[in-house]
Parts: sequence; C-alpha cells; structure tokens
Amino acid sequence: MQADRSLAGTPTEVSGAPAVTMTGITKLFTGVKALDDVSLTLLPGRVHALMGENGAGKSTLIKILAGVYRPDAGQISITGKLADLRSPRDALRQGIKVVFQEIALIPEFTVAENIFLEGYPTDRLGSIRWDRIRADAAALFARIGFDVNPDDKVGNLPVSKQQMVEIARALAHEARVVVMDEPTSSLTPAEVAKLFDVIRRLTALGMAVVYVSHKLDEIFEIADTVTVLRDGRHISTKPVSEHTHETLITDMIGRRIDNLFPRARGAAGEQVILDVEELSTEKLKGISFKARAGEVLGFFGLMGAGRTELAKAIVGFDPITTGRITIGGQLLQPHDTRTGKALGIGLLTEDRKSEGLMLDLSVTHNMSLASLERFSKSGFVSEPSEKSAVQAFVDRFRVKTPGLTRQIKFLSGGNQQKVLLARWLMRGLKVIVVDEPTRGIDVGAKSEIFALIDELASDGLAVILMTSEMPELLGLSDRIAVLAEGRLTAIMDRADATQEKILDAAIA
Amino acid sequence: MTELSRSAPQVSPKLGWLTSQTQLVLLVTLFALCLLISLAAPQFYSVDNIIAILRQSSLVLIVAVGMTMLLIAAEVDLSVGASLAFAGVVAMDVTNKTSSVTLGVMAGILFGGGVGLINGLIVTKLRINSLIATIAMMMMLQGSVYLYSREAVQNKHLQPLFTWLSTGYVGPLPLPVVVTAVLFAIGYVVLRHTTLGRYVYAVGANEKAARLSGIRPARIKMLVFIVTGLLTGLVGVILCSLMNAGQPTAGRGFELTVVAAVILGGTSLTGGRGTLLGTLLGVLILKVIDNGIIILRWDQDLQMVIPGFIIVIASYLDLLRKKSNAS
Amino acid sequence: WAQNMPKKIGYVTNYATHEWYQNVIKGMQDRAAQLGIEFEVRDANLDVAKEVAAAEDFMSQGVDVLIVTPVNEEGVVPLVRRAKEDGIPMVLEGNPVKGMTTMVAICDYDTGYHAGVAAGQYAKDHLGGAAKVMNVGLPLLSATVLRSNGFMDGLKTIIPDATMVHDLDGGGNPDRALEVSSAALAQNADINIIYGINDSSSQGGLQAWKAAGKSQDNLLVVGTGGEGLGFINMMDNEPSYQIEAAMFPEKVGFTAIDAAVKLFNKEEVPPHIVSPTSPMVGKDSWKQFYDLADNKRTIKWDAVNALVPADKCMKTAADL
Amino acid sequence: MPQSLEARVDRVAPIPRLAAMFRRNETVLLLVLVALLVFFTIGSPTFMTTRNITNVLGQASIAMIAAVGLGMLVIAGEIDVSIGSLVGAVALPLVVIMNATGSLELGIISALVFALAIGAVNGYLSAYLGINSLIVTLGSMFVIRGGIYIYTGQKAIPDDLALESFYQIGNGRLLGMIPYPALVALAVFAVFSYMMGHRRFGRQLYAVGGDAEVARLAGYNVRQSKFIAFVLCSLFAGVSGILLSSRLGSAVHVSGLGFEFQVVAAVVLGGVSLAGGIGSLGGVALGVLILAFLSNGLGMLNLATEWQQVITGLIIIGAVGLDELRRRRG
Ligand SMILES: Nc1ncnc2c1ncn2[C@@H]1O[C@H](COP(=O)(O)OP(=O)(O)OP(=O)(O)O)[C@@H](O)[C@H]1O
Ligand SMILES: Nc1ncnc2c1ncn2[C@@H]1O[C@H](COP(=O)(O)OP(=O)(O)OP(=O)(O)O)[C@@H](O)[C@H]1O
Ligand SMILES: [Mg+2]
Ligand SMILES: [Mg+2]
Repeated sequence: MQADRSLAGTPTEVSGAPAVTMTGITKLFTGVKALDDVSLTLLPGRVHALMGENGAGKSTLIKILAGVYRPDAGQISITGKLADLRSPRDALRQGIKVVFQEIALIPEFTVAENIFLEGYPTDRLGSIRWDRIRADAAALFARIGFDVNPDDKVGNLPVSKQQMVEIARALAHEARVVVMDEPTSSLTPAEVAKLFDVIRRLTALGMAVVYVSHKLDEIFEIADTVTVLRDGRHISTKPVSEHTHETLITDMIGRRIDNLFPRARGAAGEQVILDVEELSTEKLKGISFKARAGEVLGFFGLMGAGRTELAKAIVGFDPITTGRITIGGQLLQPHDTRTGKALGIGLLTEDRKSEGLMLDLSVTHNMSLASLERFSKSGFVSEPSEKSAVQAFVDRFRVKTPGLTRQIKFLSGGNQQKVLLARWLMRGLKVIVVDEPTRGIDVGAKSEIFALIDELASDGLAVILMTSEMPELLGLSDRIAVLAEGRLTAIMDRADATQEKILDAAIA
Repeated sequence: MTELSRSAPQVSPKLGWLTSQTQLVLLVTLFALCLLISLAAPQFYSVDNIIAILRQSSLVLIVAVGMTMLLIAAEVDLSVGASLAFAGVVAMDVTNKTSSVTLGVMAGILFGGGVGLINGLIVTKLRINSLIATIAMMMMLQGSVYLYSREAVQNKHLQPLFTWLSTGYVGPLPLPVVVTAVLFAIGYVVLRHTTLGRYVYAVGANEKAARLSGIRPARIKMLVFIVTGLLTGLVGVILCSLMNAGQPTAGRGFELTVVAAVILGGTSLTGGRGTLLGTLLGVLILKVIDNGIIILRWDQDLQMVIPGFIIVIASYLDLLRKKSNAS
Repeated sequence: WAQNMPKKIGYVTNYATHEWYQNVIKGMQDRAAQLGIEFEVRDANLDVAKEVAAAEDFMSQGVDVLIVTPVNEEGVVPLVRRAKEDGIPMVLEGNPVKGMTTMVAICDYDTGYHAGVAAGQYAKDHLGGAAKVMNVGLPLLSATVLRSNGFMDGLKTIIPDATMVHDLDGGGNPDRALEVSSAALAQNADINIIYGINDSSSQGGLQAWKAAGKSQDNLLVVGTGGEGLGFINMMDNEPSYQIEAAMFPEKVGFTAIDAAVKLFNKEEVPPHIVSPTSPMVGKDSWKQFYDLADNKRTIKWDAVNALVPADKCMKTAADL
Repeated sequence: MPQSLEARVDRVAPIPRLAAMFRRNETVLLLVLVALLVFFTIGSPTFMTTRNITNVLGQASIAMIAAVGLGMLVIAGEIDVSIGSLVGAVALPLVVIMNATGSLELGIISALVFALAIGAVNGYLSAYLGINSLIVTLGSMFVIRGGIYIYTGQKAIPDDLALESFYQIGNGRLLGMIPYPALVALAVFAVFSYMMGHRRFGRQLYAVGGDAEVARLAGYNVRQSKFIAFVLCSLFAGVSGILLSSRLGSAVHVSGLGFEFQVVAAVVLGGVSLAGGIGSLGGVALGVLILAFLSNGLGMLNLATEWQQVITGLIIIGAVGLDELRRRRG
C-alpha cells in the first residue's frame, strides 16, 4: 500500500551528504527584495527550522525550493546535482513535497482525492481506482493519528482539518525533502504531538525536513538546526542546542522581548457589555455568558468545539435559531452584521483569506473598510484623514509594506493580519471578538498584539478571545470559558484555572 | 498564495485621473484611431460627425456606467438590451396615452428600474448567478414586450419636447451628451470618493469580508442593479425619442456592446477592480471604430471584426504592462 | 366548396415579433378562420436551427400542410426534402428553395424598381432632378438586396445619373439603421434620398437626418414594406416621407393559405405565386389600401385584390 | 495501531457509483425534467410519441455535443462564447471542400481542423498568454462571425453536389428511428462523462477549475489542461456545426447566431458553476434536455412565442433557484 510505503520505507540515505543545497538565492518583487543572497543546506534525516519575522522571506525561500518562483540569482542542487526547478512539477519529481502556508487544497474535492491529487492510483486501463484512494487515505490518517474522514468535502472542513489534510498529503508519497510552512498554525497540541511523531519517524528513515513555525517551543522540540532570516537576509544558522528562546528571538527581530504577556490583570469593571442568553444555532446549544467592560474572556475548546461558530453568531454574521444577544444594553439584530457594527462589536476572523482580505484592494482600503463613516462627511470619504489614520496604524503595528496603496495580497501573512486587526481597532468598539488572532504571526508581532489586546481591555473594551494556544489563553484571559461540542461546559476565573481543568471541561 | 503569484501591484492613485496605465494604453489607442481615420477621411472631424459619435456613445455610456459598477460588484446584467427596448415602448405608449412627456419619461425610466429591481431580487434573494438570471430576464422581456404591444408604438402625441430629449441642444452640445456627462460625473464621484463606492468595490472584492465589516452586500448589489436598470430605462427613453417610435426589436446585442466596452476599459470580470474612466475610453473606442468604418466606406462586417481584435489586443497589452510592473 | 379543407396548417415564421410577419400571420389567421382550418404558428426567431426544429415538430404533430418562411433559403433545403418524404405538402413564403413545389412571395426587385421609378419622378419634380441615394440596406438577405438593386435601377430610368452615395448595412433594425445613417449623413452632405429596405430602416435613416438638425425640405424618404403603423405615421407627419413601396403582408398571408389548400388538394400551382405590391406616393396615398382606427390598421381587400401581380419577377435571387 | 488501521479500512464503504454519477444537483434537474414530460404528455396528445421524442433528441443533440465541450471548459474554469460563431464557421470549410472534392470525409476533416485551429488560438491566447477567456472568446466571436460574413458576402453556400452521405449524417436515422446526431451526442456524452469522473484527464480539469494555483502546486500543467479544454470545446462545437450544417444542407452564414447563449444557459442550468470546478456532465445533459423539451412541449401546447420565451425564462430561474436552495439547505 502506497501510504504504508511512504511512512515505513527502507532507510536510504543516512550519510551526511546534503539532500539539498540552496546557495546565494536572491529574489526581487516590485519594490521588495524578498531574499538577498540566502543559502540553506538540508541534510537527510535532519529537521531544519526556518525562522524569522513576518515578511522575513521564509515562504519565498520555500516557494523557490518548490519551483513556484524562480530565483533572480542563486543555485539549487539536489543530492549534489544542479537542479533547475521551473515549476512545482519539477520539484515534485525531485521528491520535494511542501505543505504551504496558505491551504492549497481543492475545496470541491473530497479529502481522499485531495491527498492523491499529485498522482491518482489507476487500474491497468487507466481508470481511477476510487476505492484505493479512499482506503489509502483512511489508512494514512490512521497511521498519522489524525481524525479526518476521507469522504468529507474539503471545502466544508474547518481550517484545522484542512491543515491536517495538507500534512497528510505531503506524506502520502515518498519524498526526499518535506517542507512544512507553518503546518501547525491551526492545530491543537495533541495533533502537533502526532505530527512530531511522524516527523521523527520520517527523519529516522533519512528524509530531510524543513520546518517553519512561529511557535518557539515547537522549534526547540523538533528541530536539529535553525536558520534565521531577517528582511530577506541570512542572519544565522546554528544547531538548536546553541539557542535559547532569547537568542532566537534576538536573532529574529533584532531586539529582546521582555514580557510576552503583559496583562496587568484584575481591573475588569462590573458593567456587562456583552450579554449572550441561551444562544443556539445549528451547532451551538444554549450558550449563555456575560462579558464585562475591561475584561478578556478567553474561550477554549477542542477543534470543532464551536468557537468560530459562536464568534460568527454573536457578531451577527451567522443566523441563530434561538437566543438573545445584547451589546451595551441593546439587542443585536441576529444575522445582521450592520447592527452589530453599529452596536460596537467586531470580529477578527480566523479565516483571513476568505473572510477577511480583499486581496485586490490596497492596504488603505482594506484597513478603513469598517470605519469609513469616521472619515466621511455625508457619504464622501476624506482621503487625507483616512490616509493619516491608516498611516498611524501602519506605524504603530509596524506593518511591513512599501506603501499604503500596495495591494494587500503582496503583504506577508502576518502583516495582513495586522491590517485586519487594525480594521476593527480603527473604528472604536465595545466588544471585539478575536478568533485565533495570532495565527501565523511572528513573536514580535505576537507580543505587540498581546499588548494591544491588553490595551484594549484596559480601555474598557470587552475582548472575547478564541484561541487554541494554551499559553495565550492562560496568559491573557481574565476569565476562561470552555466549549465542548457546542455546549458551554465551564466558565472559570483565571485564578482558578489550570491546564488540566480546562482540558477536562473541553473533553466533557 | 493563489493570488500572490499571479497578479500585479496597483499603480499609485496619485496619478490622478489616469488611475493606471491601462487607461493610457486606451487613450493612445483612441488617439491613434482618430488620427488614422481622419487622415483617410477628413470628414471625420466635421461637427456633424463628432456629434453623431458623441450621441451614439452617450447611449452606450449611460448604461455602461451602471454596468461598470455591476461588474465591480462581481455581477453582470445581460438584460439591458431587451429592457431598453421595452422601456422605450412603455415610454412612448404612456406619452401617447397621457400626452405628458414627463409621465412617459418617468414610466420608461421606472420600467427599467423595475427590471433592475427584479434582477437584483433574483440575484440576491434566490442567489442565482447573475449571468444566467439576466439571460433568463432577457428572454422574458423579449417575450413579454409583445404581450404588452404587438407593434412598434408610433409617436401619436407629437410633443416637441419628446423629440427634444434626443435631438435637443444645450449650448453647443446635444442634450443626451450633456445628460451623459452629468451621469458619468456622478458615477465617477460616487465610485471614487464616497463610502458607497468603496462598498461596491469591497463587495466585489470579497463579499464575506464586506459583510463581516458591517456592510450588507445584498443591499449594495440591489442598489447597483436598480441603478443600472434606471439608466437602461433612461437610454430606452432617449433611443425611443431618437427613433420616434417605441420599437420592441430595438436593442438587440446592445448588452454585448456595453459589456465589451466595459471590459475593454479594463474592468475585471471577477469583481473588485475597474474604473469609469476606462469605461469611457472603451465606449469611445468602440464607437469611433463603428463610425470610422462607415466614414471610410469599409465593409461594414469589419464593425464586428475590428472590435473583436481590439478587445483582445487591448487586454493583452494591459496584461503585459502588469507583468512588467510586477517583476 | 369544391375543395377539401386541410384540418390543420402549421406556419413556421422567420421572426414572429417583427411587424411584417405579425401582419402576414394576421392574414393567414383570418383566411384560415374563414375556411375553418385550424392554424398554428411557430417562430424561428431568426435562428435557422430553430426553424428546422419547429418544422420537424409540426411534422411529428401531424399538420396537413406546412408553410415556411425560410430564415435562409439554403438552410431549409433538407427540410423541403424531408417534408416531401413524409408526404406533407409545403408552401414556401418569401424566398424560393431548391426542390420546393411552390412559393408565395412578392417580387422584391420589382417592388424596389417601381418605387425607384416613382422616386425618380418625385426627384425630377421636387428635388431639381438630383438623386444622391443613401441606401439603408441589409446585405444579409437576398430579398432585401434585390429591393435596393431594383430601387436604383428604377430610379435610373428617370434620372440616369442617380448614384448610390452610401450603401449601408442597417441590420433591418431601427436603432442600428439610425446609428449607421448618422455616420453616413455626416460624411455625405449631398444625400437627398434615403431608401430603406424596410420601414424600420427608412425610419432609422430619417430619424438620423432629423437628429442631425437638417431640414426635410430637399429630402425624399422611401420606405419599403408597409409592415405596420410606422409608415402611416411617417407619411402623416414627416414631409419628406413621400413614397412607400407597399407589400401588403396580409395579402401574402392570405395567398399562402390559399396556396396551401390547393397543394392539399393536389391542384396544379405555379412555382411562384406572386403577391402584389404597389408604390404608394404622396401623403394620403396609404388610405387607398388601409383603414386606420383605434391604432389598428385594416386592409381594404377590394383595393388590394384589384392589384394585378406580375406573372413573373423581373429579377430574382438567382440573378444576384 | 495496525488493528485500528485495518478496522478503518474495512469501514470504508464501497463508492456508490450511481449516486456519484447523479449527485444531488442532478436529482433536482431530473425531477424538473420528469415534471415537464408529465405535464406535456397530459397537455398534448402528440407529445409523448416515439416520433416526437426521437425528434427532440435529434434536435437536442446539436446543443448537447457543444454543451459537453463547453461544460468541460467551464468546469476547468474558463468560458468560450465564440462557439456560436464557430458552429456557423465550420460549415464553410466543410461545404467548400466538399463541393471542391466531392468527398464528405475531406470536408469533415477540414471542418474539424478548422475548429481545432480556432480552439488552439483561443486556448493559446487564454491559457498561455493569460488573457481572460471571456474577453478572448468575445473577441473571436465577433471576429469569426464578421469573417464568415466577409468570406461569404453574407450569402449561404449551398451543397452543390447534394451528397447523400452529407444529408444523412444530420438527417438520417438508425433503423429509421434514432437520429444519427443523437447517437453522436450519446457517444460523446458517455465517453467524456466517464473521462470527467474516472480519468486523470477529467479530475485535472476539475482541479484546475477548482483552484488553478493549487493545481499548479500539485504539479499539474495548468496551462496545458486549459488549452486542451479549449481545443476540445471548439472541436465539439465543430462537430455540432457539421451536424447542423447537414441539417441545413449548406453553410448558412447566420447559423449559430445566439447558440452560445443557449449552450451557456444549458450548462449553467445543468449546475456547472461559472467559477469553475463544480458541476457534472450529467447535469449538463439534463440542462440541455430540459431546454429542448421545453421548447418542443410549449410549441405542442400551441403557446404563442412570447409566452414560450417568458415561461422558458421563468423555468430557468426556477430550476437554478431550486438548486441553489438545495445547496443552501444541504
Ligand atoms: N508575489 C509577491 N509579490 C510581491 N511581493 C511579495 C510576493 N510574495 C512575497 N512578497 C514580499 O516578500 C517579502 C517576504 O515574504 P514571505 O511571504 O516570504 O515572508 P514570510 O517570512 O513567509 O512571512 P510570514 O511569517 O508572515 O509568512 C514580504 O515583504 C512580502 O510582502
Ligand atoms: N469535525 C468536523 N467535521 C466537519 N466539519 C466541521 C468539523 N468541526 C467543525 N466543522 C465545521 O467547521 C466550521 C468551524 O468549526 P467550529 O466553529 O466548530 O470550530 P472551532 O471551535 O472554532 O474550532 P477551530 O477553529 O479550531 O476549528 C463550522 O462550520 C463547523 O460546522
Ligand atoms: Mg510565510
Ligand atoms: Mg475556530
């Protein structure tokens, strides 16, 4: 069985000869030098971490290795031979498999078909063997330990499951090098552990792995070597054992971060701003909670527990079946984001690409979308005041962009996220719901976003934080609510909360 | 990533009225055409001819203003040709019956608006793809105009005001041209400088994101459909005045001309991108070609062939420009 | 009645929503009702493929006689053959088709020719003998080309140096005709006769003239067809609209039904049954053939039936 | 973990093939079609006769063949609105060569080569140069139609030799019963329906239409796939054009006018998304049949043309709306 072979093949290259060497790679985009003379050597059997701030050039380097972009200068050799990777097909032929940062699956296809997109098993006459595809996919998931149904349509799956499908796909066929660009940004610790298990098995067989993540703990757990990029330049390559959190962060952002979670807790006021009563949707069952001005209410839940559903329901995006949502004492018209916005609630979505970004539009237009009234008189937008407000946020959040009129699709993921957060903060809200706010965001920006969340709460907003990151949850929340299968199973004060208690409630 | 690797950066809007070089390409094309035609046929620059071109262009441009907004909002309306014929029939009939030009004109415009409203409802409430919905609407209008009147409705009222609508002058300019200029200017300002315009772009660029940001995409789309409908009704009235009859057979293929002009002007079919200046140039280019072929006494079949080439070549040049900008 | 009546006649028309065909159909309906024949119409809507399909449907439905106005005369050749094989008699309207038994049609060339003669006379009397023609034509159909040719030939019999200054394709539609005419008028200041191959075309040409702000004093407009109300309105209100080459669609329909009945009875019929046409000259000339009441026109059968059609056309599509 | 692996594999049910062929959307369309058939059978005694049904199948097959091609192209995320002009245009090489050589085969070959060439040009401009396909084919629609008019001087070109074989391909019937075009349509539909569901070729088109960049990342040659889809679409339109030309016994310069609208309507009615990646040829076939039976049946009921148009429009909106409703519920 194909899937078996890929995860349990015979050890081939255990020698020290590099699987891939990239030397002197330079890549220019309009106005940006994304990579400047970067070199990278991948050894078989090793996990090589690639670190750097948002926009440092990690994904660009990976895409060059994947044949997506062609470098403006530099060479790539694979097992000692010079390789000309003109298209992803060439890279795949060379045994380079990539889990891309943005989900790269066909939404209309089933999970199983997506896994075999690169090569369908066929019978002698060339007909696709659907039975094998399904069976092999199921077997593959079983081996990795991911719980995904091969028959589900990918487009119906939450991001987290899609990410698992992506990972499984990279492992479905034999590979020389597996590259993972932030594969775990949507995964829970349990799944991350399973992934690491697999990575260890693969490296034991001599596969080279490139691993990109903004989660430092993961790097220290899985990587052998770390290369740090900053502003497209190579900063350092060292064994992970020579790094500490501090040295790594310093390499990445060129300065130290003293306190990742700056929350000065306990100042929450008494005034209830958001009151959710007996809220039910197709998925959620009778959820009630209150959020007060000045508090961060964290929501935890296992994947698919219903956090995103809850978030979308309380801002008026999704329809609800029963329940009342009151914001600042006023009833929210369900399934209507406009009254939601008027009452002062906003959502930073977890699905940036399909629900957040207007890819073709500029940074300015993306950022000011929700607060245009602020810059307009009787319907006319005052561009100077809009521009200065946008510029202020760009400066404050250190959004890396060559200009405000740059189309947002050319920004790195982390910078895009900052713009979207600014979209809401620009407006001034009573309640902000942030769903996985730090997904794909570098430590530097993360600490900024945490500081911002803290600041928002201090300013008297209620912050509803949906996150899968336990440290984030514990570090930021004043109270912690737990969802399990659409029900609210616990709400506790931060002081009473422990990881165990939270997980217990999440499994309940 | 999908979008990252294929498309191009936006040129700074600081360039002012030449928002991007797409329009530069078109402008050069337009000038070149005018130059070439006038070299071969000096009558091209006669006042009569220029007015003829402007009058024809204005008919297309009025509807194209709405169509541009529709395409930016990622929708399309192919029923405009049929609706325009029907609106003319209604306008003439009502004027005949009431002897009131005002009522007739209002009836025609409102008829168009009504069609736009129904199109909008079908698209936003039933969520039917607008291409198919408006093809269906086109069929229904072409059929039902004969349920309304089996014959072309002739001018029985003989109100000079009605004729003035299409042939009157304001100063040196024909009334339709003045009306078009005003509507175009309003459309331009709305699209570029108002919140509404921003919302139209936002809805076309990413409907979900727009909704999450407190915009009601359905309303924006409804509005744009209705505006397009009203403009179509207005053109129906003007054309009816120009033909001096409400002709049910008018407007065949008009929708294609409008869409071709808008596309030629650089408006994206996938929504979120486009400008009215481009549309203006697109309309003028197509109409100058149409006119030039007659002035040059070329085979009129070239009136199909040449625009066909121009559309393809112009979008190719546009693509080349984007590529060279992107790397 | 000496004849057996067919139970049902099916008519596949070219473009049911055009006024010309509306009135052809009206003539057929009236005649069929008189004779107690069931009558059905299908519209090809200018689509040849649809025309063939509609005729097939009629055949499978079991009509006794088929009448067809070809969208294109070549395109229905196999249809004629299949009707023959099925033993269904078929009358063509408007255009001859290879293999057909009979056709009811006006003579397009002759119609244009006689209108041309009348126009020449008018030009001599009122336009100082000059004849610079803008032809708002339709090259798409042989019938309409014949009309334009006939018009020019007729005109030249009176004014030998008459010229066609601009030959346009007006699509047979008023809006298109108007558009192309405005360009042509802008180019040629000396045009003084507008000929339209149908009333929509002449109307488009005339309206373009008016839109250019020109006076109608030295202009002659000639329309063709007498299809609907448009020409009556123009003759009443436009000083330049002096000649209409009337083709009496009602009569064509009437004749076609009669021909169908004859075919059904296996009577001898000529290959071309000519339906009469006549130029109408001068403001009130239409009243000779039509009554107008309540926005409805009614044909004066006596006047039309008194017209003697030619035995044979001067020129046909074969001469093109 | 081995046990649980085996357990999982065992639990995987065999793929429901029939269900896969007639996926959700097709059932809605099938119901609409059946409802129409029942309605017309009640309404007109001559509707449900072998003669009439085979007639309609013959008529529908011209649109069906082109719709299969266009359906695949739309699934691959592109569109071709020049097929109407092409249907008219292929008749020129067909009839001209046939008249010159007396050989139907040579005529057909040149017609197909012509169609291939047009498809290749559309495909090259769109897939390789990256110009939006609606624009490209809108352009070629005008250019081809104008070209036909110029070449023919706006006259039809008759089949001078009156070849019997030429007459037969479009008008003949197998065993005097099933029109040959219907057989061609059935064959084309069966083969490509299978290709779309069970061959790499077809899945590639779905993938490319679903998300071209993802497909590229998965190692597909996106441009080539799209190019092939363009060529096939033109080729099938060419076949439609040949059969239509036989039904018309000539190369008619106005044939195929508006055909693209008809076919696009059928394809969309059949549930193929214009955004690409979604739909099936089964749906497309049903879309074509619905429109064909609608046109035939409404005629049989002796409804005036204007009502026919109104009702057809309403049914298109109704059927697409119903499907949309199903999609939202499901
Ligand atoms: N297609 C493109 N066109 C123009 N600029 C681009 C393109 N892709 C990336 N860039 C720019 O190149 C730089 C590097 O981007 P890249 O995506 O490689 O960063 P990254 O290190 O992966 O960041 P993140 O951690 O946010 O994913 C950024 O400034 C980005 O804006
Ligand atoms: N196991 C699953 N299989 C299929 N669909 C799922 C599954 N879990 C969730 N979904 C769907 O995905 C969407 C998002 O899920 P939900 O809001 O429940 O996730 P969540 O609690 O926010 O977790 P996460 O964001 O980590 O995925 C919902 O539409 C939900 O119906
Ligand atoms: Mg990245
Ligand atoms: Mg979530």
